Amino acid sequence: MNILEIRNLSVKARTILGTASLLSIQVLDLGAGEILGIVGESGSGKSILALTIMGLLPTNVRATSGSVTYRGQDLLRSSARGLSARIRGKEITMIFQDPMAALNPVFTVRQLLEEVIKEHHPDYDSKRVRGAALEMLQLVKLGDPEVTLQKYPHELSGGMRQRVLIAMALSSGAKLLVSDEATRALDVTIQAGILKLLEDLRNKLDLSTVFISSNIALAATVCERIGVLYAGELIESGPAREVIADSRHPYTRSFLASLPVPERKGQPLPIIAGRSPDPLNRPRGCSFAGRCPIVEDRCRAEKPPMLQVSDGHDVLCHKGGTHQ
Amino acid sequence: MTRDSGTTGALSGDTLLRVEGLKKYFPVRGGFWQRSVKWVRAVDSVTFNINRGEVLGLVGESGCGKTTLAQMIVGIYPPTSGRIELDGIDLGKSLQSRNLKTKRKVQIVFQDPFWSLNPRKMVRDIVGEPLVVHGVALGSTVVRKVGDLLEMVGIDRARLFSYPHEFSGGERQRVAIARALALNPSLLLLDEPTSSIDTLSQAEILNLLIEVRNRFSLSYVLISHDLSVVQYLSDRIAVMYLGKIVEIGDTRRVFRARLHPYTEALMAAVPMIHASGEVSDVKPLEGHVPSAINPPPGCRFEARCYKRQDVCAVEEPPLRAIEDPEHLVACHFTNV
Amino acid sequence: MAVSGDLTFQRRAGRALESSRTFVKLLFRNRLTGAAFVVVTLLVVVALLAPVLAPYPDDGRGVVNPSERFQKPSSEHIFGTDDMGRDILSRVIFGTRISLSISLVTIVAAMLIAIPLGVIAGYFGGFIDEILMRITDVFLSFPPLLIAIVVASFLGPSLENAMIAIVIAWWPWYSRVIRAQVMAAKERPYVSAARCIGTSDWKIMFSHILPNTIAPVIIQASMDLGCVILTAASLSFIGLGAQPPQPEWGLIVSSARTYILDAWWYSVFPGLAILVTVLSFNLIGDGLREVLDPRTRVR
Amino acid sequence: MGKFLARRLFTGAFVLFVVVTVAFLLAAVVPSDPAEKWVGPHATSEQKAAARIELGLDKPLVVRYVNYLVNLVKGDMGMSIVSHRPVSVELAEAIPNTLELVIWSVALAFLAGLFLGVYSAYKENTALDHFSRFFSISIISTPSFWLALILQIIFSSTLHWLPLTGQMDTVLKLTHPLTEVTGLPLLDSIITGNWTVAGNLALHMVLPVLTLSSFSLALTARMTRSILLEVLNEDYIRAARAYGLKERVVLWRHAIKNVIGTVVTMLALSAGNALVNTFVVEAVFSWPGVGNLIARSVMNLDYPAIIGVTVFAAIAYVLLNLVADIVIALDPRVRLAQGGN
Amino acid sequence: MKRKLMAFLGLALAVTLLLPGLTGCKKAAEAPLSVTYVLYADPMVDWDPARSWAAEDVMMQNVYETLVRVGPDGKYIPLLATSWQESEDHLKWTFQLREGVKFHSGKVLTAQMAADSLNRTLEMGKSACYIWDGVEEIKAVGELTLEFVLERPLPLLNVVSAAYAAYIYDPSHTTEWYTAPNADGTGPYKFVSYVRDSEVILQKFPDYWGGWPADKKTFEYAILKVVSEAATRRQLLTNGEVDIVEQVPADDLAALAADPNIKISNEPSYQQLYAFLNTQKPPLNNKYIRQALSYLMPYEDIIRYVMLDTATQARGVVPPTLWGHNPDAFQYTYDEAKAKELLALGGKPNGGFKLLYTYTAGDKNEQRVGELFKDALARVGIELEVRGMTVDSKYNLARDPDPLKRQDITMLYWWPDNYDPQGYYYSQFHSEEEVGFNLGGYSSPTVDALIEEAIDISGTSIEAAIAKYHEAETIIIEDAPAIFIYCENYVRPYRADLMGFVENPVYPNVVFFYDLYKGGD
Repeated sequence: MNILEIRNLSVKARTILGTASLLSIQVLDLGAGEILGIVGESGSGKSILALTIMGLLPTNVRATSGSVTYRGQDLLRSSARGLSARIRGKEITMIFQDPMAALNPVFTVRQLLEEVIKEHHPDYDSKRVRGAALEMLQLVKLGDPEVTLQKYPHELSGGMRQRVLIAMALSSGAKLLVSDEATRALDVTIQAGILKLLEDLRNKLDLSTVFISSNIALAATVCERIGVLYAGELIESGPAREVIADSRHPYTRSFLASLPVPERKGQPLPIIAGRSPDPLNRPRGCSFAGRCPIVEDRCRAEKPPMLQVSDGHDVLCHKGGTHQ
Repeated sequence: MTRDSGTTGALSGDTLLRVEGLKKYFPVRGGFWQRSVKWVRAVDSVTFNINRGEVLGLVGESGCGKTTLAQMIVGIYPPTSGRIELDGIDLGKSLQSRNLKTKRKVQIVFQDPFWSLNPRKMVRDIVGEPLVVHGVALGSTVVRKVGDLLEMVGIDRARLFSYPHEFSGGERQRVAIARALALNPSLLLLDEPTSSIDTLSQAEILNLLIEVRNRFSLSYVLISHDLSVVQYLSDRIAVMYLGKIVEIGDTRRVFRARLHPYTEALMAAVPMIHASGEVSDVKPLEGHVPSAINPPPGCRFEARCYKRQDVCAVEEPPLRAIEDPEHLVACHFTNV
Repeated sequence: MAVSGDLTFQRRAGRALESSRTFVKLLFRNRLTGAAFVVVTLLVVVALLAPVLAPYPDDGRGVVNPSERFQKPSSEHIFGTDDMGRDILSRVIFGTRISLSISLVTIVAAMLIAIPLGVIAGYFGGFIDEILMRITDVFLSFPPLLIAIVVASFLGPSLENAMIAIVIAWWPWYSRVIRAQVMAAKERPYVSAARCIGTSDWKIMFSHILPNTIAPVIIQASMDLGCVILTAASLSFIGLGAQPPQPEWGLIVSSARTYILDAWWYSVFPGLAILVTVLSFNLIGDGLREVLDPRTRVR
Repeated sequence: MGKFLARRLFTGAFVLFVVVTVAFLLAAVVPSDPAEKWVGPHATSEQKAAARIELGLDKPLVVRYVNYLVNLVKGDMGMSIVSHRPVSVELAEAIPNTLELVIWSVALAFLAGLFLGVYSAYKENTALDHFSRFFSISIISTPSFWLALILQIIFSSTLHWLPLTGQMDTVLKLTHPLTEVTGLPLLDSIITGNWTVAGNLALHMVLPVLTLSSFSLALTARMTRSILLEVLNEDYIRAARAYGLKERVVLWRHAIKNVIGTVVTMLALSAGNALVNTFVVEAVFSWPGVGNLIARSVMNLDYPAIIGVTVFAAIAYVLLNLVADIVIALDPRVRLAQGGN
Repeated sequence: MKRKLMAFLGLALAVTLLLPGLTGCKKAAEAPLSVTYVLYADPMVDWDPARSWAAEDVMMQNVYETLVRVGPDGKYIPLLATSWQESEDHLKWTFQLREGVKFHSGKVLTAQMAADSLNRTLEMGKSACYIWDGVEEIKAVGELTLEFVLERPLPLLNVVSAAYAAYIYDPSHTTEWYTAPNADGTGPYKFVSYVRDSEVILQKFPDYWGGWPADKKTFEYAILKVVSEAATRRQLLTNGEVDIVEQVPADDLAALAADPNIKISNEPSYQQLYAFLNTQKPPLNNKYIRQALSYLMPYEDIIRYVMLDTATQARGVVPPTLWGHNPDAFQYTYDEAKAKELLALGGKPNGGFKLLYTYTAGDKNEQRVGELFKDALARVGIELEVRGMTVDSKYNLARDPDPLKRQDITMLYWWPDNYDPQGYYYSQFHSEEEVGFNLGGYSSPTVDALIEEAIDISGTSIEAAIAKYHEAETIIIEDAPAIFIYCENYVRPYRADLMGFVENPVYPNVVFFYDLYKGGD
C-alpha cells in the first residue's frame, strides 16, 4: 500500500525573469515503511519536491497541476490552513539540509523541542513535556541529553544539530519523513552516523522516508527504491540496485559511468558535453536531448513518455529500456 | 596518452616540493584590548615532499587544515614556522617575499568557479593577466596566447571576449585552469576543483587535469573531501586529522591497507558505487573532532579511536614507515 | 536559505544582471522605478534648461516684482507668486538646479574622499584601517544632520558651507560601506588568484576589487542623493543653508511658513518638489537594490 | 558580555572626548569674540578686557581646554554668553520637553511601524503591501518641516482640531498647577492624576509627535518588512511550520523574535535621529526643547551653548548606541561570535 | 511578557491620544482673568535689571519701575518719584519718592534702596549705562529724597525714565539671585514663572502702590507668550486664545482688519531703518555716488510693497515723533535721472561697479529692501549683491580694522534707549576710533562738534540743542553717509474686548498690563 502517490505533478515559479518550470513528475510512489531515494544534482528540483510535499513552497512557487496524495488525501487541494492543521507536522514531517539554518538561533534546544511537543500534546503538563523532550533526545542517540537541552543551536556540533532537528521532526509522531539532503553539510564520518540513525528510526517507528540526496551512492546505501531527477523531471525510478546496475535512462547511465570509481583509475572518463537546460527556457522535447549520446530527432520534438521497464522500474525516455 | 599513475613513486622521481615542519597557528582574539590569547593550530608540523609530475591527494574532514596547508604553499598565508622549498629553493614566508619568478611556478585552482573568476572581467583579461603581469606577452600576442590556452583546456577561442557568467560551472573551472597554466607552473594546487560542479562536468575536468599533467609533467596537490576523486587522480595520498598528517603513502596502498584507524574510519564511512554496480555499505565514526584551539596532548585521534590505549592520551605517535619506506603512519598500534 | 538551493534560477537572475540590457529591463519591470527614472530624467532636463523652461526666468534668479504679490495659482502663474511677486513655478524650476547640484556635488565629493580611503583601509587593514575606523566611529556616532548643523553653524550659514558640512558628515558612511565590501571581496578566490599570479596590490585594489564592490555604494548613493537634498533643505529651513534670494526649495518653504494661512501654494509647491525629487531617488535606490541585492537591507 | 560592554563604553567615551575636543577647537578658531557678546556692543575696551578675564579667555587655549574638560566632568558646561545662565541649567530645562516628545514618537514609530511592517510582509505583494510600501517610502522622502506645515494646515488651520503650536495652554498652568515628579510634564500629569493638564499636553503633542515619528515609523515598517520577509524564508521558519506549529506561533514567536532585535537596534539609532529632527520640529511647533535651544544658540553664535547641546546629543547618541549594542549582544548568535571566533 | 509590554504601551498611547477628546475641550470656566501678549522671540535674555539691554523691557516695565516715565504724548509721568527739582546751575536734581511703595518681597522702598540699586547698575557698567554719563553721584539725602549730582547739565528726566539701566529694584539681592531667574520690583505685576522660549507669567501684585480699580476687570495674570511662527501668532489671536500680538507681518493685516473681533493699533514709532554706506571705501567714499544711491532707493515701493503702508519714508536722522525731528529736513526721493547725473559727477556715469549689501539673515524687511534696491541699481548699471548674515558676522565685517574689507552697505535699525535723540546722532554719525554703530565710518569734524554741543546744552535748553542737531543733520543729509529709508509704525493687533491699550513709542514693544482691562460684559 502506498503512503504517498505523486501523479503528473508540475511546479512552476514566477520570477523576475519569467516563469520557471521547476519540477515535473509523472509518477512516483512511496510505500509504507519504505525509504525512497530521490537523487539529482543541484538545481534538479529535489528540494522543490520536498517543499511541495510539505506544502511549504515559497510564495512565488506553485504546483500548477497534478496531485500529491497522502493516504488518499490530495495535499495540493487542501488549503494551507487545513494542511497544517491536519497533516503537516502531524503526519508528514521534514528535516533539512543545514540544521543550523533550520534551528531558530534565538531559542535553546529545550525551548525548540518542548514547543513542538506541547503543540502535539496539549494535555501534557510541563514535567511530562520535559520528560518527552529527554526521551526524544535519547531516541536520536544524543549523549548527555540534559546538557544538550540547555544549549543554543550554535553551541552544538553539526551532527548533534541534525540529531536535534530529527528529534523535533519526530516529536509529532509523524509517519512520513522528508529528508532534504540531511547529511550534505556534514563530514562523511558524521554522515554515516545519521544514515544509521535514519535506518534505525525507520525500523523502530515504521517511518516512511523520502530521502533526498545529490549523492547517488549514499542514496543507494539506504534506499530500497530510487528516483532520479534531471532538470526538474523525474527521468527514472525503480529499485535501487536495479537503477544502478541496470539503469535505462541515458542520463543515469552517463552519470554512473562518469563517476571516478577506483576501477576506472588511469582510464579517461566518458564525457557528456553541454549543460542542463535553463528552467526558464525548457526545451520542447526531452530535457536531456541536448547532451544525450543516443539522441534522435523525435527526442528534440516531443516530450518522452514514462515507460515501464519492469515492475516498479520506470524510465522517461523515447527509447525507454532499449540499450543501444 | 595515458600512463599508469601508480608507478610513479616518491623515491623514483626527482623532488619538486619539500615541505618541512610547516605550522600555521591562527590567533584567537579576545580580552578587552583584542590581544590574542589563544592559538588555533590549523596546521601543526607537517612534513612531506612531492616529486615532479606527481599528484598528491590531501584528504580529511572539514577543519583538518588541508586548505590552510595548500594556501601556505601558494603563499596566500604566511606560515607560522617551517620551510617550503621548490626545486631546492626556499620559497620564503609570504607572497610578498617571493619574486615573480618563483610565484609563477606555483599556481592554484579554487573550488568555487563562480568567485575565482573576476565577474567584471572578460576571459581575455582573466587568462591574459598573468601574461601581462609577468611580461610574457604584450598587445595582440596576449590575445593569441590566451586563445591557445583556452583551446588547450577545451574552450572555443571565439569566447575570448565573454564574461564568466556566460560560462557553465565546468567551463569556468576550465578557464581557471587555463589561467593557472598561463605561466607554465611546475606545481598546481587544486582546492576541491570539482566539488561545485555537476558530476558530468566533473568527468571532463578530471580528464583535463590528467591530460595537462601528462603533457607538462606538472605536479598537483589535490585537496578534496571526495575520496573517489582523490583516489582517481592522485599518485600518493596524505590523510590529515586536526592539523597533522596521520598517514601518507601510495594511493592504492593506503586505500588497501588503511593502517591508521582514522583512515580506516574515513574510508569506511564513504559510500561508493563500484563499476560493477555494487554499493559499499557505510560505517559511522562516533564522537566529534576536538577543538584545534586546545588539541589533546597525545594522539589527536585518541578520543574517537577504537584501538585507544593509555599511551595514546599522553604520547604523540610519530609519523613512521610501516612495511614500505614510502608509507608513513602516525599511530602507536599499527602492528597490533 | 539552504533549502531553496534548487531555486538557483534566482542566482542565475543575479548573474544575468551582468548584461546591461537585462539589467535595465529588470529595473524597469517595476513601474514605480521606471516612473522614478522618468521623473529624474525630467528633473535633469529641467535643471539644464531652467532659463528656457521657466516662464519668468528673471523671477527664478531672484528679481522681485512687488506689484504681483501673492497671486493665486492661475494660468499665468501656475504655482502662484510669492511674497515678492515672483513666479513660484520659475523659482521651483531654478531650484532644481540647486538641489540636483547640491546632491551630486556632495555625494561625488564624499565618494572621492571615501573610496580611496575605504579601499586602502579594507585591503591593507592594520594601522591605517584602525585609524580610519576610529574616525568613522566618531562620525557614525552622530546623526548626519547634527554634524551638518554643528559644522554649518561654525562655518556660518551659506549654501557652500552647508555642502561642506554635508560632505564632512557623509564620507565616513561610504568609507565604511566600501571597507566592508573590500574586506569581503579580498577574501574572494579571484583576488587570491591575482595575488598568486603576482599582480600588484594597487592593481588588485583598483582593478579587481573596486569594480566588484562599487554596486552597494552606488545603491547607497542613489538613496543618499535624496537624503542629501532633504538634509540641505532642512539646513536651509533652519537658516543654516542657502540664503535668500536663492531659490533653494527648503528655503522657499521656510519663507512660506509665515504665509501659511493665506498663501497655501507658496509652501505646498516647493515642498512637493522636494517630495517628488527625493521620492524618485529613493524609488530608484529601492529598485536598484531589489535588482542588485535581493536580500534587501534598510539602512 | 561584560567585557564587550566595557569596550563599547570605552569607545563611547572616546567618541565623546573627540566630539568635545573638536567642538571646542572649532569654537576657539571661529572669528567671533565671546567677550564682546558677553558685555554687549556698547561696552568700553576696559569692560571687554575685564570680560575676557572673567571668561578666562586670557589664558592659553590649552589651559582653557583642560579647564573646560575638568568642568565638563563636574557637569559644568560654562555660561551661555547670551543669556548669562549656566548652559547646564538651560539644558536641564529643555531636555525633559524634548525627551517626552522623542519617547512618544519612538514608541509610536515602534508600534505602528512594526504592525505595518509585519502586516505588509505577511501580505506580500497584495495591494495593501504595495500601498504600505509606497506610503513608507513617501514618508521617508517627505521633509519633516514640510510635513509639519501640512499637518498644521490640515488639523489646525482648516479643521481646528488641534492647537497649532506650543506645549500646553498657559492658563492651565495657573488653574491646574503641575507637581513635578519626573520632570517629564505629560508623565507627571498622569502620575499625579492631573487629567486636565494631561489631556491638554497630549493634545498639543499630537502634531509634533506625528511629525517626529513619521520618519522612524516608515523606516521601522520598511525594515520590519524586509527582515521579516527574509526571516520567513529561512529554514527555521519552514521547520517550525513543518513541525506543525500554528501560524500565529510561527509568526509572532519564531519570526518576530528574530526581527525585533534588529528593529529595536535600528530604532535606538533612529531615536538619535529623532533627537536631531526635533531641531526642525521644535522650531515649527514652538516646542521649548533642546532643538529650540540650539536654534537660538546657533543664531546668536552662543558657542558654550552650542558645544553644550552638541555634547548632550553626543552623550544621548552614545547611550543609544550602547542600548543597540546591548540588544545585539543579547542575541545568542552574537555570543557565539564573541566566544567562538 | 513582551507582548504584555507592547499592549501596555499601545494602551498608554491610545489613552493619551484620546484623553483630549474627553477633557481638553472643556475650557476651565473658573479660570482667573488673564491677558496674554504674544512675542515672536523670547524677550528674556538677561534677568538682571542692571544689565538688561534687550527685549526684557517688555517684562521689566511691568515688574520694575523707574522714577519717571515718559507718556505716549511725550509728557513726564511721575512713577516712583512724585516730584523733582532742578537746581539753578542745572547740576543738582532732587527727587521726592512716593510714600509706601512696596516691593514684591514686601520690603518698603526707601531713597537709600533706590540710590543703591542705581549705583549698582552704574558700577556694573553693563547695558545702557552710558546714558548716565555726566552723573557724578546718586545719593539718598532723606528717607524718601534722592539726590543726583551732575558734572554737567543733563536732561536728567530723559535718563531716569529710560527703558534700560534706570530701574529701581531691591539691591540686596545678588547677581546670581537675579539670573536664577528671579525678579523683585515695585511694579504692578510680580514675576511668577518662566519657561525658556515659551512664556513668562506675571501675576497681579495686590499691594501695588497705585491700587487696582474695582470697577474695571483688570487682569489677575499677565502672560508673555513666545510664538516664533507668525502664522501661529495670527491664529492664536483670531481664535481668541491670546489678546495682543507683537509684529504681525504686514501681509496679515488685511485679513485681520476684516475680523470684527480684532482691533489694530498702528502708530508711528521711533524705529528707523538706515542703510549705512561705507564712506571709507571706493566708490562710496565719493559723496556724489552716495547721494546717487540715496536717489536710487525705491522709497515708495518699499513703503507700499514691503511695509504695506505701515511705515513712512524717513526724513532725516530722527523719527518724526521724537523731539529733535526736523520736519523741514531735505528728503531724497526715488529719481533715476538725478542719480545718473550724480553718478556722472562722481565719475561713474554708467555705473559699472559692484556693491555688497549685508542684512541680518532672517529679517524679511531688510532682505526685501535689498531685493528692491538691487533692481533699482541694476537699472543704472550697478550690481548689488544682497547677502544675509548673522548679526554677529555682519557687525564683525562692518568693524573690520581695514575699511576696504568692510561691506559697502550695512543695514541697521535704530531706536532710542531713552527719550532723547542723542543716540541717533552720537552713535551713528559721530566719529569713532573703533567702529561701534557708526557703520558707515563717517567722520566730519564739523558734525562731531555740533553733536557734542547739542548734547552739552540739552541739559539746559532743549530748543538750543534741537537747533544744533538740525545744523548737524543738514550736513549729514548732504554728505549722505546713510540712506534714511523708513520710519516704522508699530502695528499691534489686539482683541477688541481688550481695553486700555495705548502704544507708547518711548518704550517700544512694551505693553503696560496695568492699564489694561477686559471690556464687554
